Amino acid sequence: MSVTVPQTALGDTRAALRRNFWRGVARVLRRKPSRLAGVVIVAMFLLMAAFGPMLYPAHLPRDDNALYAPPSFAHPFGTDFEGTDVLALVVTGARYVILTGLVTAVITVAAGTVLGLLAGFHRGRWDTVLMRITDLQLTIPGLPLLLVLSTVWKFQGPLEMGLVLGLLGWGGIARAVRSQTLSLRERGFIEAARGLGLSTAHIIGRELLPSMAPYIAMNMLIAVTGAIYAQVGLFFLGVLPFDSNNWGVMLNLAVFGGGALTSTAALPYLLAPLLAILLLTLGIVLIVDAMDEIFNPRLREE
Amino acid sequence: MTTISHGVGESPRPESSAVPGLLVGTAAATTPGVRVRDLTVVYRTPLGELPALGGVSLTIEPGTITGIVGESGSGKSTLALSLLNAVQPPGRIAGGSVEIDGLGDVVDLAGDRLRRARGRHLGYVFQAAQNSLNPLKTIGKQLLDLGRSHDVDDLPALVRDAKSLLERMGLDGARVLDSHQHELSGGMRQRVGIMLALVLNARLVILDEPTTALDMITQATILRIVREIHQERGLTTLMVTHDMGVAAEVTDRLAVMYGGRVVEHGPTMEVLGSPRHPYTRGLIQAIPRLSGDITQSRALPGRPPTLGTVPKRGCVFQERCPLRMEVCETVEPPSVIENGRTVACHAAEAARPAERRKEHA
Amino acid sequence: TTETAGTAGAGGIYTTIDGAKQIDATAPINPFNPQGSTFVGYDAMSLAWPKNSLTDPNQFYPGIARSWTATPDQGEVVVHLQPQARWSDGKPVTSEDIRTSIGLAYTQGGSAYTVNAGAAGAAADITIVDAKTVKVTQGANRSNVFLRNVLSTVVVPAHVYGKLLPAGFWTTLQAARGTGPAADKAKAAITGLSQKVITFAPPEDVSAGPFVLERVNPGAALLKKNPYFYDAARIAPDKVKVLNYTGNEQIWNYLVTGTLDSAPFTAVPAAVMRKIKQTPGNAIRKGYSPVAASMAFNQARKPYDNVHVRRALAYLVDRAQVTKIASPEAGTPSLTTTGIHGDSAKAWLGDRLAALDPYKVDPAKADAELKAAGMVKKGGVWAMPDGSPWKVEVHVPASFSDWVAAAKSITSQLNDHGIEASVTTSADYILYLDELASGKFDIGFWLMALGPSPYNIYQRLYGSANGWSLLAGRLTHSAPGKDGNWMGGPETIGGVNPGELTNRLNLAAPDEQKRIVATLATLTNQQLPVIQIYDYVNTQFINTDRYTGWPPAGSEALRLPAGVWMQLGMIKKK
Amino acid sequence: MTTLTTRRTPRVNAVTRRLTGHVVRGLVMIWVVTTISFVIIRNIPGNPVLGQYETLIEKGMSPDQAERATAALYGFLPTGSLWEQYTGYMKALLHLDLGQSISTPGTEVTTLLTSAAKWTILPVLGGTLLSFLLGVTLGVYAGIKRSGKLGDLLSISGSLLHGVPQYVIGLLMLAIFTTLWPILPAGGPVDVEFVPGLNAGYLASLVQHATLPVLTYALASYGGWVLAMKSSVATVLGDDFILAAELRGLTRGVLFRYIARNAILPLFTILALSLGMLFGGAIFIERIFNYPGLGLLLVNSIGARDYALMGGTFLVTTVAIIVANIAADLLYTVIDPRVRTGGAA
Amino acid sequence: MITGTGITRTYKQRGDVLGAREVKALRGIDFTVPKGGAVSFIGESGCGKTTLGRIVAGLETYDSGEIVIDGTPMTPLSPRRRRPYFRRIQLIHQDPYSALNPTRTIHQTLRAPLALRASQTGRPSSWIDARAEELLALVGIDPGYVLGRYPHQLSGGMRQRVVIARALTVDPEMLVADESVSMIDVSMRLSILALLKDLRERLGVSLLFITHDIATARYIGGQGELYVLYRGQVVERGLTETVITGPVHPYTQALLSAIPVLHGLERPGRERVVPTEALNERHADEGCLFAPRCPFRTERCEKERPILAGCVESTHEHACFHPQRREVIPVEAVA
Ligand SMILES: Nc1ncnc2c1ncn2[C@@H]1O[C@H](COP(=O)(O)OP(=O)(O)OP(=O)(O)O)[C@@H](O)[C@H]1O
Ligand SMILES: Nc1ncnc2c1ncn2[C@@H]1O[C@H](COP(=O)(O)OP(=O)(O)OP(=O)(O)O)[C@@H](O)[C@H]1O
Ligand SMILES: [Mg+2]
Ligand SMILES: [Mg+2]
Repeated sequence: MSVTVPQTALGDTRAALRRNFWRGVARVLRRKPSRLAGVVIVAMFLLMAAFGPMLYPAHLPRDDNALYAPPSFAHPFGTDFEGTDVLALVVTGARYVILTGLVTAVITVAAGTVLGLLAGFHRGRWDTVLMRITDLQLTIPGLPLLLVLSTVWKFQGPLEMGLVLGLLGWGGIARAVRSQTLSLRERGFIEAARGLGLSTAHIIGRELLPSMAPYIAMNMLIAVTGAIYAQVGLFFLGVLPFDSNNWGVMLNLAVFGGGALTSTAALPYLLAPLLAILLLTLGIVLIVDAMDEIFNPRLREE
Repeated sequence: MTTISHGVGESPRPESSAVPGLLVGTAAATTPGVRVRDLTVVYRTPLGELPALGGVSLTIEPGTITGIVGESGSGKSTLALSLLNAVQPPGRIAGGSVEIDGLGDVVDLAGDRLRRARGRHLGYVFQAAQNSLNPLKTIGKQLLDLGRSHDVDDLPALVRDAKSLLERMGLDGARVLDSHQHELSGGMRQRVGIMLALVLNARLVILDEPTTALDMITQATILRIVREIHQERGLTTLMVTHDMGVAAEVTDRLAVMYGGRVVEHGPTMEVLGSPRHPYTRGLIQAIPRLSGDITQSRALPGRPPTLGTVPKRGCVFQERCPLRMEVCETVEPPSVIENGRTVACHAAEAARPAERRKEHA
Repeated sequence: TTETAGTAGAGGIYTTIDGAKQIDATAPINPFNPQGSTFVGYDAMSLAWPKNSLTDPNQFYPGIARSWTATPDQGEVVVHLQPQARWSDGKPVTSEDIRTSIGLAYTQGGSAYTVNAGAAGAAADITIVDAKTVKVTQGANRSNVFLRNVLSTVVVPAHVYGKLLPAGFWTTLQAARGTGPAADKAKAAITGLSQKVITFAPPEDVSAGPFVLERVNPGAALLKKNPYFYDAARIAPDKVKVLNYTGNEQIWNYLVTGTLDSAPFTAVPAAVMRKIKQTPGNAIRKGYSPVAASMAFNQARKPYDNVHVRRALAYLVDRAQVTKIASPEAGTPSLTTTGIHGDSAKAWLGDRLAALDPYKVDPAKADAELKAAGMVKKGGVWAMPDGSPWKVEVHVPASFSDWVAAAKSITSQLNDHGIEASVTTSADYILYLDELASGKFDIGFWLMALGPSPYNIYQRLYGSANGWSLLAGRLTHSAPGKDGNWMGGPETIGGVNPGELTNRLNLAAPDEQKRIVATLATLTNQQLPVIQIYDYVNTQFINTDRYTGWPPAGSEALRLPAGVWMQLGMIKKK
Repeated sequence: MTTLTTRRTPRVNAVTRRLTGHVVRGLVMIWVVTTISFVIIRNIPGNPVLGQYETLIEKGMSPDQAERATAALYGFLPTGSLWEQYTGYMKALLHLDLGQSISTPGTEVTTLLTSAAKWTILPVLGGTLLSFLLGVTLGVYAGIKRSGKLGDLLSISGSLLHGVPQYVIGLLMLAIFTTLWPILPAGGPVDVEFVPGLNAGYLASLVQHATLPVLTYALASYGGWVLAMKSSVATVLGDDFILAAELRGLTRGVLFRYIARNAILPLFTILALSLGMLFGGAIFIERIFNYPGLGLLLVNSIGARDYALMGGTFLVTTVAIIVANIAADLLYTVIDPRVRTGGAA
Repeated sequence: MITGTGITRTYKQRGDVLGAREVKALRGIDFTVPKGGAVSFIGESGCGKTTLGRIVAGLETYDSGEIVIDGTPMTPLSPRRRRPYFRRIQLIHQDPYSALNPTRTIHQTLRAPLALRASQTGRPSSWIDARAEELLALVGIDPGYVLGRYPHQLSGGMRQRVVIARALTVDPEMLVADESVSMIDVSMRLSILALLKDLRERLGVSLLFITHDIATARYIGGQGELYVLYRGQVVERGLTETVITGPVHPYTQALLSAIPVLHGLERPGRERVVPTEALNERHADEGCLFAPRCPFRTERCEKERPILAGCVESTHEHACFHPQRREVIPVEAVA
C-alpha cells in the first residue's frame, strides 16, 4: 500500500522552499534599499580584500616630493608621510583587516558554539566546568590582556592575530549558545531524538545546530566587526607589529606621527581609514538589520 | 475555605427573556445588547489582505451569556476583539458595524472615546490570564492605574469594590491586591482578570477562552463564578471558547463559527440538542463522552481552513461537509432566522423550507 | 577660598611642561624619587646647571653654588654657595645641607658618590669649609668629569632630609671605602638606605629654588614663587603650572592653542609646526642637542658581520630624504657617520671631518660593496652569497613614530634598490630594548652621540652594548651575545681596541681626548657599527605673548628647564 | 500584618542565599584570575630598569644622570623564584596589600589605584548614565515606532554608533572640539589652579575637563542602549499584558510606563555589568584625552613593566567585573518581583 | 509487559548554596501495562503525570523503585545498556508544534531513526524511504503530500500523526501518550485517539495514556485500567469504565464532577460535587494528601495516610478511609 513518491517531486518542493527563502531575502532587501546598499558595501570590501593587493605593485610607489599631499585627482585621499597614495594603502590594507576579522569570527563562533553546545547539551558537571571557564574568559579584561599579550607574543600576520582575538572573545557566544541549547533541549524534538536513540552527533549536528544557525550567523557578523575594531584599535595604540598597509597603523601614524588631529595636512591620511571603518560598519549594520528581519519573524512586518 | 459542596444538581438556568426597553441613557446602568452587522476583518499577509471575518452578523441579546465556539482559526478572538474595536495590526476592520447599546457603533469610535469605552463599558478577560497582568506591579497598583485612567475620583471606593468582588469569587481580597501576578495561581489570576473587567461596572463582558490554560477543577470553579456574577450583576456576557463542553455548561445562547462566519446561532440547549448545521453536528459528534456509546463519536474529516485556504466562493464548510450540494460551491448560504435560531446552510434550508424568514433583507 | 587664574598675581602663571617625566600626583615630593613631584629648575635645585657645550662637559651656570674652583686635574673642587640662598621655609641654605645632600646621593649610587673603591671619579672626602663653602676631593682614579658630577648634585634641606641619614653615617661611609668584610657590611648599610631615601615623603615641599610646589594633581602641578629664593627679584612669574602629557600630540595641541609659555624639545611633524607657528606669540628657539638617531647593526649576524654590506647600506640610504620624512623639524641629516653629533663633530675633528667618507647616496658604490661582500643579485633582487634570500628587517619600537617613519623610509629605499627590506616594530620601548639587548635584531634603531662628554658619546658605540663593560673600575670584554653585547663588533680592529680607547676618554686630558675622539671617529666612519641617520636639533617652543627675554637661538641654556632660565635672569613679564 | 512577615522573609533569604553563593564563587574566580595574570605578567619580557634608563636618555638626560636616576629602581624589583614571589604576593593579597609600585617607587599600588579609580569612575559613570538615559529614552521610541521612518533612523544610527569603535569617536571629538573649534581642554582631569573641594571653580573645571571623555563615552555606548532597549521593547510589546492593559482602557501614559518599566528591567542588569566591565576598559578614551584613570594607569604600568601595579590594575578590573556581576544579579533579585520572592509560585 | 513498583521522584529546586525546595512529584507508584493493553493515568495539573510518563519512556531518572521491562529490571543497568529497552517505549509529546524540528522536513525527520534502524538490522537503504511512506500511510496521511514539507506547513493533527509515525520507526512495544490530543483541534482530536486505539489493536503496541480529560481515557481504553493520580500518589485504580461510573475516592469524584455538562445532550450527575480550591503543593505532607480539600475528611485523615486497597472488587482499588461510590458523571439526556 506504500505510495511511491517521485524523487523529483520531493526535490522540487525542497527547491521551491529554498527559492521561497531567497525570495523572502530579496523581499526584505527590496523593502528597504538601504539594506541592498549594505550588501553592496560589504561585497565591495570583500572584493577589496581578495583582489585589492593585486591592483598595485608589491611595493607601493612613493612620491618623494609629495609628502602628505592634499587630495587631488591622482591621490583622492592624498598621500602619506612617505608620499604613498593613501587610497592604495586603504585598498591594500583591507585584506589584513578583513582576514583577521574573518579568522576571529570563525574562531569565536566555532569555539563559542562548540563549548556552548557541549555545556548546554551535557549539562551537569560538563556544564559547570565549561561555564566556569567561560566566566573566566569573560572576567579577564580583554583589552588589557591583549596589551600584555602583545608584548609577550609577536603577532605574525592576520591568522595569528585572529587566533588570539578569537580565543579572547568566545565567552559571550558560548554563554548565549548554551542558553539557547538549554531551551532547545527542552523542546520536544530534541527529546524525541534522544528517545529514538539517535546519536549525540546527529542531535547536535542535525537538530540543534540548524535551529541556531541564524543566530550564529548573526553573531558571526557581529564578531567580524568586533575583531576589526579590536585589531585596528591595537594597531592604533601602536602595540602591534608595524605594517604600513594597515588601517590601524595608518590611524596611529596619522595621529601620532602626522599630527592629523592638530593640523589638517595629515587629515586625509586619518580620515581615509576612518571612513573605511565607518563604511564597513555601516554595511554590516545594514546587513544585520536585514538579517534580523529575515530570521526573526517577530520583526518581520509583512 | 475548603468546601466542596456537593449534590448541586442542575445549576439554575435563567430564561433568556430579559427584555430591555430602548437602551438610552447611561449604559452602565442598564444591560446592553450588541448588534454586529456584516463585520469584515482582514489581515495583511504576504498574499495580500485576507478576511478573517467575512461579514459576520450576530445579535447578542442583553442579559444573556452567549458562547462563541469554533475551531482554532475560525475567527473567534478576532470577533471578540472587534467588539472593542481592538483588532491588532496587521489586521483591521474593513467593513460592517458593531452597535453596542449606549455606545453606538464601536467601529466609529477612536482615540480617547474608544479608550474610555474600554474598561468602563466593555470588560475584556484574556485567554492567557497569567500573561494579562503586569508582572512588575502588584494587582492593587494595577487597579489604581485602571482607576486613574478612567478618572475615578474615589479610589478607596474602587479598592473596596475590587476587594468585595474578589471576595465574592472566593479570594482573600486584601492579600490578592497586595500580590504580584507570579504569586497567584492560574485560577486566581483569571479571577483577578474578571475582577479588573468588572470593577468599573462594565456591563458587557467579553471572555476569550477564560479557562483554556486552567486545570479541570479550577475551570469548573471559574465557570461557576462567571455564571453567578453574570446573574448578580446583570451583565451581557460573551464567552469565546473552543470547548463545546465549556460553552454548554454556562451559556444561554451559542454561536458556532467556522472560517470567519457564524454558521449557527441559537439557544444553547437547542443548538446542542438539535444542531441544524452539519458543522455543529460534526463538532458535537467529535466530542468523546463519559456516558453513552463511545463508538458513535467520530472525528470531522479534513481540517479547518486558515486565512489562505478559506474557499473564495460558496459555503466555507463545503470541503468538509457531508451534505454538500452543487449550490454550496458557488453561493454563500445566507443566515436564516427561525424561532430565534440562525443557521447558514443550504442543506438546512432545503430541509425546512416552510417557515423561513430572512433576518434582514 | 577659591583661587583662580586671576588671583595669581602680577607676574601671572607660567605654563610649561616637564619633558623628563610624567606627573604622578601620588609620588612623594622628593627629588630622589624618579617619579617625585618635584621639578628640576623650579623647586628642585642642583649646585649648578650644565651648559650645552659642544665639547666641554664641565661648563656650568651657577645654581645654589654661586661659584666654584677646581684644581686642573679636578682633584679638589671647592663650591661657594649663594650667600642669600634660603629654603622656602626661610631657613638659610648651608654647607651642612650640601653635605647631607651628598650623603643622600651616596645611598643612591652614582659616578661621583659611589662607595665602590677604585671607581673612576669617586669622591674621597667632603669637607665643610665654612657655612657657605664645601670642598669635595676626588679619589686617586681621577675622572675628567668629576666637576660635572659634583656640580650636578641635587640639594635638599638637611632639616627635612637629615634624619634619613643615621648617626655615624659618615663613619660608615669611610669604612665602606675600604676592602674586606667590614667594608662590605658598611657598603650594604649605605645602599640599604636607598629605598628609604627614595620613598621618603616630606609633608610639604621645602625648596631652595625659585618656586615651591603648591599642589599637584594627575593633570598638572602648580608651583608658586618661593619668596626666600636668593634671587627672587629676578623671577617674574608668580606661579608655574607644569602640565602633564601622555603623548606628543597633546603638547602639539597645547602649542597650537598657545597654552604653553615654553615647551621642551618635542618631535613635531611639519604640518603641525606650520600650525604652531601660526599661533600668535609662538616662536621657536633651536639649538644644539647632543643626540643622534642611527641604525645599528648586530655584527654577530650575517651578512652584517661584513663591513662591505654595512657600507653598501650606508651608500643606499638617502639620509636627507629619511630626515625629511621622519623628523623634518627636529633633525638634520647626518653629514656623515662618526658617532658624534654633527655640530660637535666639527669642534672635535676640525679639518679631519672632511677626510671622512660622507657616504653620499651612490648605488653604484653600493653594488660594488655588495659584490665585494659576495652578495649576489638574482632577478633584480640581492641575495646572500649562498643564494638564499636576504631580508633586511629594520627594528624600531612602535611608540616612536619618527623612528617608525624613518625605518619605513629606509626600507622603501632599500626595496627600490633590490634589497628586500621591511620594518618590524616592538610593542613598546622596554620590549624593544630587551629584544635589542638580547641580540634578536639584525638592525635596530639606536640613540647615540650623547655629548658633550666624549666618553658618553663613544660609550654608546663601544660600551657595554658592544661588549666592553666596567666592572669595579676594570674594563672587560664579553663575547657577542653575552652580557648585553648585541652589537657584536670585533674586540680590536686593525690593532685598535675601541672599547679601551673609549674608557680612556673618561680619564684623559683634553689633548689626549681629542686624539682618541679622532681615532674613534675615523674607525666608526670606516667600520660602521651604526649608520648615523639624523642628528637631533633641540627645538624649544616659546610664546612671546606673556613673557619676554627668552634665551636666543643656539644659547647654551636652551636645553635647561625654563625654571633655570628664570634663575639666569631670563624671562620677564611682558 | 502576617502577610508582611511572610512576604519579607523569603526575600531576605533569597538575597542572602544568592549573595553567599556569589561571593564564594567570586572569590575563587578572583584567585584564578590573579594567578593567571600573575603568571602572564611575570613573563612579559623587558627590564624595567633598563627601560627607565633609556627612556630618560631619550628624554635628553645624560647617561650618568640617567644611571643615577634609575639605579635605585633595582631595589624595587621583586626577587626570589617565581614560586616564592607568587606565594608572597598571595599572602600579601590576603592582607589586601598589593605591594609597592616599581615605576613610582615608594608609592603603594593601592594609593595609585585609588587615585586613578576616582578619575575612571567619573567619566565612566557619567558617560554610562548619560548614554543609558538617552539610549533608553530613544530606544523606547525606536521600539514603539519600529516601522516608522524615524524609528528606523534611530535604530540604524544606534547600530552605527554602537558599531563604531570608541577611539574613532574619541579622535573625532578631539579633532572637532579642540582643534577645529577649540572650546574644550584637550586633556587632563582638572585645572590645577583650583583648590580641590566643593568650590565653583574647581567643579566647573572638573566638568569642563570631563566633558569630552564623558561625551565620547556616552556616544560610544549610546547605540548599544538604543538597540537593547528597542529589542526589549519589541519583546514587551509582544506580551499579552500590554494588549490587556490597552483593552482595559488605560491611558497612553500608563501604557507607556508599563512598556518602559518592563522593557528596562533586563537593561539594568546590563547596566551593572557594563559599569563593571568598563571600570578598567576605558583605555582608549583615557589615552586619547590624557585622563588619568585606571586604563591609562594600566597602559603605563605595562609600559614601565611595573609588575605590582599591573597586577593591581588587573585585580581591580577583575574584581569590578565580578562585583558588577553579583550586583547585577542582586539588583535583579531586588527589582524583579518575580525573582525577589524566590521563584515562581 | 512493563511493570513499575514503588517509583518515586523528588525534584530538588536548587538554591545557590544554601537552601533547596523539594517537590515530591511521585511518591511510590505501582503500575502494570500488559502487552498490547492500555492503561490511563488521570489527574489534575501538577500531580506527576508527565513525570511518570517521562520516567517510563526513559527520559527521566527516578529516585527509587523499579521498572521491569519484559522481565529485565532497568535499575541496575547502565544508561547505555538501558537504551535499547527504553527505545522500545516511545513518548508522544503533548505539543506537536515543538515535537518536530522546524528546520527539517518530514522526510528528514523520519529518515534519521529509520537509517539507524536499517543499519542495526542490516536492511538496505532503499528500505528506509519505503518504510517512511509505509508508516505515514499507516498513520493515515498521504506521504506524497507531507514528505517534502516542513512542520510549519502542516496542521496540528497532521503533525501529531507524523510524531506518531516517527515513534513507530523504531517498532516500539509501547507508546506513552502524554496529553497527546490536548493541543489538537476539537474536530480532529478523535481521529488521533482512534489512530492510537487502532495501532494498539492492529500492531499490538501497548499504550500508556496520560490525560486530564477522562472522556478521552474512556475512549482509548475502556477495557484497560485507569489510575487516578493525586500529588504523586495513586488514589484510585480500576477498570476505566468501573472507575468512571462508580468513583469511590472523593478526589476522583471531584475530578469527574468538574467535567462540563453538555446541557441539551446531558444532565449533570446526581451526586455531582463542586470543588472550590485548586491544588496547593505546599499543603502539609502529613496524613491523607487530599484531606485539606476533602469534604468528607475525618480526624484520622489528617494523621494517617490511607494506602491503596481493594474495594468491592479486587481490581478496583482506592486510597481512602471513607470510600463511597457516587454518581457524578453527566447522564445522557434522552431526547
Ligand atoms: N496577526 C495576524 N496576522 C495574520 N493572520 C492572523 C493574525 N491574527 C489572526 N490571524 C488569522 O485570523 C484568523 C482568525 O484568527 P483568530 O485568532 O480570531 O482565531 P480563533 O478562533 O481565536 O483561534 P484560536 O482558537 O486559535 O484562538 C486565523 O486564520 C488566523 O490565522
Ligand atoms: N524539572 C522539574 N524540576 C522541578 N520540579 C518539577 C520538574 N518537573 C516537574 N516538576 C514538579 O513536579 C510536579 C509534577 O509535575 P508533572 O509535570 O509531572 O505534572 P503533570 O501532572 O504532568 O502536570 P500537567 O497536567 O500540568 O502537565 C509538579 O509539582 C512540578 O512542579
Ligand atoms: Mg483565539
Ligand atoms: Mg504534564
